[in-house]
Amino acid sequence: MYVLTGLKMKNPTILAAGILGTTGASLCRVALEGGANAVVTKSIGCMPKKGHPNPSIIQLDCGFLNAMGLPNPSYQGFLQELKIAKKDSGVPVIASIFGGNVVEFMEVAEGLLPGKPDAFELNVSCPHSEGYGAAVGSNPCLVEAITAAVKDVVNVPVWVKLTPNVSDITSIGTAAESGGADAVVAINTLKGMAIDIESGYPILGNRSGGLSGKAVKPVAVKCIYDLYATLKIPVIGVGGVSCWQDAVEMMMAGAAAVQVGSAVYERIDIFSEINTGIKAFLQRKSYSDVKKLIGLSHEMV
Amino acid sequence: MYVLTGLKMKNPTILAAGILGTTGASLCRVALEGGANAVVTKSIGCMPKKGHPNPSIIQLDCGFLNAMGLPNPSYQGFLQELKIAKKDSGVPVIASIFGGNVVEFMEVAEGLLPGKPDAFELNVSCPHSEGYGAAVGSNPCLVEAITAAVKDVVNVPVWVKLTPNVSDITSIGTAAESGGADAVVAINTLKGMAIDIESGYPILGNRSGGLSGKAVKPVAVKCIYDLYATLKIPVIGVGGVSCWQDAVEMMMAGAAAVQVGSAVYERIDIFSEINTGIKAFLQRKSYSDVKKLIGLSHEMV
Amino acid sequence: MLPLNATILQITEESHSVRTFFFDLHFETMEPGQFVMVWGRGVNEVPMGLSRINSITVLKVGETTSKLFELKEGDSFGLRGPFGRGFSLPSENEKILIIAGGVGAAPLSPYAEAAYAVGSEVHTILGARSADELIFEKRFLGAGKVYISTDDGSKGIKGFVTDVLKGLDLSAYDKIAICGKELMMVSVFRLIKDRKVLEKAEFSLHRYFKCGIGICGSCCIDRSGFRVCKEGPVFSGMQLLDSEFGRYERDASGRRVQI
Amino acid sequence: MLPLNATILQITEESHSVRTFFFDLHFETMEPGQFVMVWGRGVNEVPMGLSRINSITVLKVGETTSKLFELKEGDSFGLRGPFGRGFSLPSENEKILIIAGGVGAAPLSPYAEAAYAVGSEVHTILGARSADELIFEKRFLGAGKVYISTDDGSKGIKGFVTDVLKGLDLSAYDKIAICGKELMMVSVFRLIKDRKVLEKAEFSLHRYFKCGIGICGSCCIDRSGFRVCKEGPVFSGMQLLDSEFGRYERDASGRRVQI
Ligand SMILES: Cc1cc2nc3c(=O)[nH]c(=O)nc-3n(C[C@H](O)[C@H](O)[C@H](O)COP(=O)(O)OP(=O)(O)OC[C@H]3O[C@@H](n4cnc5c(N)ncnc54)[C@H](O)[C@@H]3O)c2cc1C
Ligand SMILES: Cc1cc2nc3c(=O)[nH]c(=O)nc-3n(C[C@H](O)[C@H](O)[C@H](O)COP(=O)(O)OP(=O)(O)OC[C@H]3O[C@@H](n4cnc5c(N)ncnc54)[C@H](O)[C@@H]3O)c2cc1C
Ligand SMILES: Cc1cc2nc3c(=O)[nH]c(=O)nc-3n(C[C@H](O)[C@H](O)[C@H](O)COP(=O)(O)O)c2cc1C
Ligand SMILES: Cc1cc2nc3c(=O)[nH]c(=O)nc-3n(C[C@H](O)[C@H](O)[C@H](O)COP(=O)(O)O)c2cc1C
Ligand code: FES
Ligand code: FES
Repeated sequence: MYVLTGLKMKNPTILAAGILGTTGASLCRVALEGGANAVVTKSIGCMPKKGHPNPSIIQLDCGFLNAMGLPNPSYQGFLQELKIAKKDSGVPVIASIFGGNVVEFMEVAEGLLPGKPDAFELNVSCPHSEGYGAAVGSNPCLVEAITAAVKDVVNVPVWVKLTPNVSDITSIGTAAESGGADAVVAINTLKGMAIDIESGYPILGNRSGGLSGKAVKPVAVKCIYDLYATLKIPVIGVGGVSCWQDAVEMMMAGAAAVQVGSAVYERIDIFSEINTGIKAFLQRKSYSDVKKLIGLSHEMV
Repeated sequence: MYVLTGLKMKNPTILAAGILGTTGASLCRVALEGGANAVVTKSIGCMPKKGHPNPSIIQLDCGFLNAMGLPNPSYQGFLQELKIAKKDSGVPVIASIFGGNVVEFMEVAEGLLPGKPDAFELNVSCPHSEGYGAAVGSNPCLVEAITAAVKDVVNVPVWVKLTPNVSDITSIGTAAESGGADAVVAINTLKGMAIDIESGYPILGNRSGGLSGKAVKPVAVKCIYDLYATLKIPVIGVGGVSCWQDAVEMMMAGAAAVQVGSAVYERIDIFSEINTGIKAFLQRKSYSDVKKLIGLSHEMV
Repeated sequence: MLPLNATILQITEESHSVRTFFFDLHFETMEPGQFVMVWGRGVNEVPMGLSRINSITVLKVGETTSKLFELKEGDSFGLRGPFGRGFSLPSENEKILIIAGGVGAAPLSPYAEAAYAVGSEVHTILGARSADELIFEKRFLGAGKVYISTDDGSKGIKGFVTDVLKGLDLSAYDKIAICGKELMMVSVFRLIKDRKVLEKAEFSLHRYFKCGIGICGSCCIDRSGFRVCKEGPVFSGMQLLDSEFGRYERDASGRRVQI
Repeated sequence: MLPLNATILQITEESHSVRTFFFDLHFETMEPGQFVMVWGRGVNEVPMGLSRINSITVLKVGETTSKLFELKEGDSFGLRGPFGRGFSLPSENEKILIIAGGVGAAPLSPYAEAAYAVGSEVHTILGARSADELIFEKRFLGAGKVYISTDDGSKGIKGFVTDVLKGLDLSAYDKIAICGKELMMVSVFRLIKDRKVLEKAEFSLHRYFKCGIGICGSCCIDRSGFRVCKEGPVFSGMQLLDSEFGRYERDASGRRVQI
């Protein structure tokens, strides 16, 4: 048994936000059939949103570009899905939420409380926000304020998901910690774009979007490494994990647990596969506990 | 004939800084055998530097991680190489320079002037710098000051090479433009890291480094797209180009010319290959001129 | 994959609101029932079944399909695919029943042809609102026997495909393949279930697709959590038992909407 | 590629300052003369020729090699490769001459064995400072005839490999393969050139390697701009005409240093 910010998990592998996270049933499937030891929902907001026009996701050579545009049925619409996930998944369910400002974040968090999420994950990388047009997530003051506000209205752990599109991710991580976050999650997608050269059109309906998958793993590992060195709260790793070796690498960089997003595309049971791989690795290397991996690379000098 | 900030080139493909750019002979080879239409040297500083211990470059699934540590023989040591490149390459030679502050940049630029570089490229992504420990390149004021200072002491075009490791690359691009830059070059490498899970050691001698190659192309395209929309001076694209289609994509995003770095690893004549591919593409699509591609995607709405 | 460039070689008017677009790509390995994501550049990208290895057949309903209808021969659109799971092909001695409503005939016509090609006996119930909306009648006729129903009786039986279905001995068929509007399909589902032959049947579902490749989850159905774009769009009747099929679907925001 | 993990299975003392490390990886397709990048974790990564498909043979000279000498059986190091271009293998009826100085015998010993295996006649000139620094004498003997030279005369001819070379009829050989210190190699180069058989000769060069895979340019030689790590380390004599070979090399910073 593995305890992460008070959540009990069999292994430290978690479904990332926005992947098969729109319905309660799909969240259950990822847990039961896929072996995820906790699941994060699609990011939920105040109002139903259809998201950007398609193409909203495309697969590249080395990853995926997406510009979903935060489609979601609002917290009212999502409550029934959350309840299904809680009832049937058998694992902790983390509600990912977003908002344009402190008040919206609070509204969504409170709105989802009846669904009894095991934790909240704050998606502070939403581009529609207060604060001089910059994304919430690149503004440490806003991140701290939002974290503190949500902490105030909920009585479950709060994770803050960080964007890598900043000069220094540790300053944002520190802000989340100061706001009372129980953990940070790194990383969300990298700003990216692809153009269809036959027509000249940007491919994504939203013209540009976020890069995920294999391409971003080295960036994620570096962010996790730096956050681990700076913060006292746990760092949850995400970005480009597609096999158990990647998960081990992230944990050695400092991740207390690992989320998997894009790689679920290939095989839903990637979580079981990672868990099995880690177990065999621990055995081969005679590590007594998976926790020994966390931050190991910091000691190797 | 294609003119870029006054430099005459047969085609808009250029060798990126730091790749086969340490010796005059290798620069010539990339031009003559490889077909590069201009070459950028390794970044040169004030004092000889050995760089970081190895491993200083490793190949990943989707790109490369490097932490060379700016090894260079100093401008004194490099002058003879620059002269060889100028004499024998038959193409414009751009001297890439770095420094920790305004004065160092000026010293290196002046020091290389006797080698008659056709332009300077300022590598403002050097981590050893004034300014509260942040990298020069994420500080708009420093970027503007350095650009202006170098412009003052040289009478050839000055390009400024931007780092993508910032919240908003256009603000840095704008600073370079205000400082009098003739062009910006985007992007330098993304911060990244890889860990050897067998031992727990970070693989690079410097522990972390910069990501290049295929993985960063979508990030580069987005940066170029945004810079093109913001600046008046030309944007030179670099990052993950490994075939003519990538070069066309970058030009459609707004690149006035394209640099190739990592992909030279596979085949030195990638430049000829790209030039041939672009030519055939222009013909097939009945574009009268390669310039028609530049920024095309901005018109497709 | 990035969208391929599909240049239109020929456009065929199948009815006043349905057109077939032949393009210069050939998906030799496509399974009938698989779909592609069709990108009307500057507008939107939507799923379409392949009506041949090199064609899609489009019913004009909204913005994207209207944009496609503006395209001429020589124009092009983006195309990703083929994706998903198609209908299971019958073997030589099997007898199959195809039930196609409206533009649901599009993915079923290559299925009929493939089944015919392996030597199985093919019967088709082809339904539409009226005679001039019947699609691919000739292709189904080429593969075997065709029963026709039209809502207005302008051709074949006046009524629905289920009215034809009621009169058939379903035990004679080894496989039943259905595609059409969900209300039609669910009537067929109930009838087939009552006749206790649900395990022979396969239904091609429509849900709102964003990625089309199994990542985003917008097309997942209850209670299985199956992705219509990846485990589907073709599902066996048994997979749809105790599901949302025929009851509700989700819109682009993920909200439940009654069928 | 990321560094592979090479676990040391056995360590053999070849001389007081040279050890062979056998590891648990087998590079079945390695060409003799190819090298690997050997990563002493926490220290540095340096190039080493493969002395077998599963061994490197290391002369202790500085920090990294000393660190390697601290390793015991069961310990491991990182390993990338094999990289670069090896010696051209002779064909069955060819006669070859190998000239190995000091630890230069490491990449040449598998070459001798491979040449012997294809049936060619192998002669080796093996040189070292003294008898106890001669390396792989037995392996070369197993492949054919061996001439020995030592600086101090403790075995074979007193003098250098060139003193043996002078006495041989070079026209009798189809291929000549050389590896050793650059000053030795350049004497051989001059002699062979004078005898007008340079086109038969191949030299394995040492330059400062950073990437080892042809990106960084730190190993490029004048005037060709060839990358020693990619187009080399083995070059034909002709490729080295009019080059920096024997005159200067570049240190880690890229500064020219006299040989
Ligand atoms: C697997 C599959 C295969 C299909 N095959 C065909 C076919 O062969 N021929 C054909 O004419 N139609 C087919 N469709 C339906 C087709 O996708 C819709 O008609 C089309 O998306 C309408 O787009 P629009 O912009 O013109 O209409 P809109 O005005 O945008 O929407 C009209 C209706 O179309 C549907 N729709 C819109 N966007 C999507 C989307 N991204 N994903 C799913 N449904 C959407 C919704 O039900 C919506 O209410 C198929 C759908 C699916 C899921
Ligand atoms: C293609 C090639 C094959 C080689 N094969 C062998 C071999 O089979 N056995 C063997 O014992 N040695 C071999 N060497 C030499 C070996 O790489 C050096 O002895 C080793 O790098 C010394 O490292 P150090 O840290 O112990 O010494 P240091 O104290 O760091 O340096 C001592 C000397 O070693 C050389 N050196 C150091 N680092 C490098 C580097 N990154 N690249 C190239 N040279 C370097 C320099 O000449 C330096 O002056 C080979 C070199 C090359 C280029
Ligand atoms: C299709 C898609 C949708 C996503 N939606 C969300 C989201 O709603 N909220 C969020 O915080 N992150 C979202 N993400 C980001 C992922 O949770 C994750 O941070 C990122 O994809 C990197 O991980 P990966 O490489 O394993 O996919 C989404 C990613 C993808 C690919
Ligand atoms: C080995 C290596 C060394 C580099 N050295 C420099 C350098 O000295 N100065 C610089 O401005 N950029 C340097 N770069 C960055 C490249 O010029 C380029 O911006 C980056 O690699 C992205 O392009 P690519 O994907 O085509 O390699 C280096 C990149 C690599 C891989
Ligand atoms: S449309 Fe994205 S999972 Fe099906
Ligand atoms: S060592 Fe980098 S090119 Fe040879």
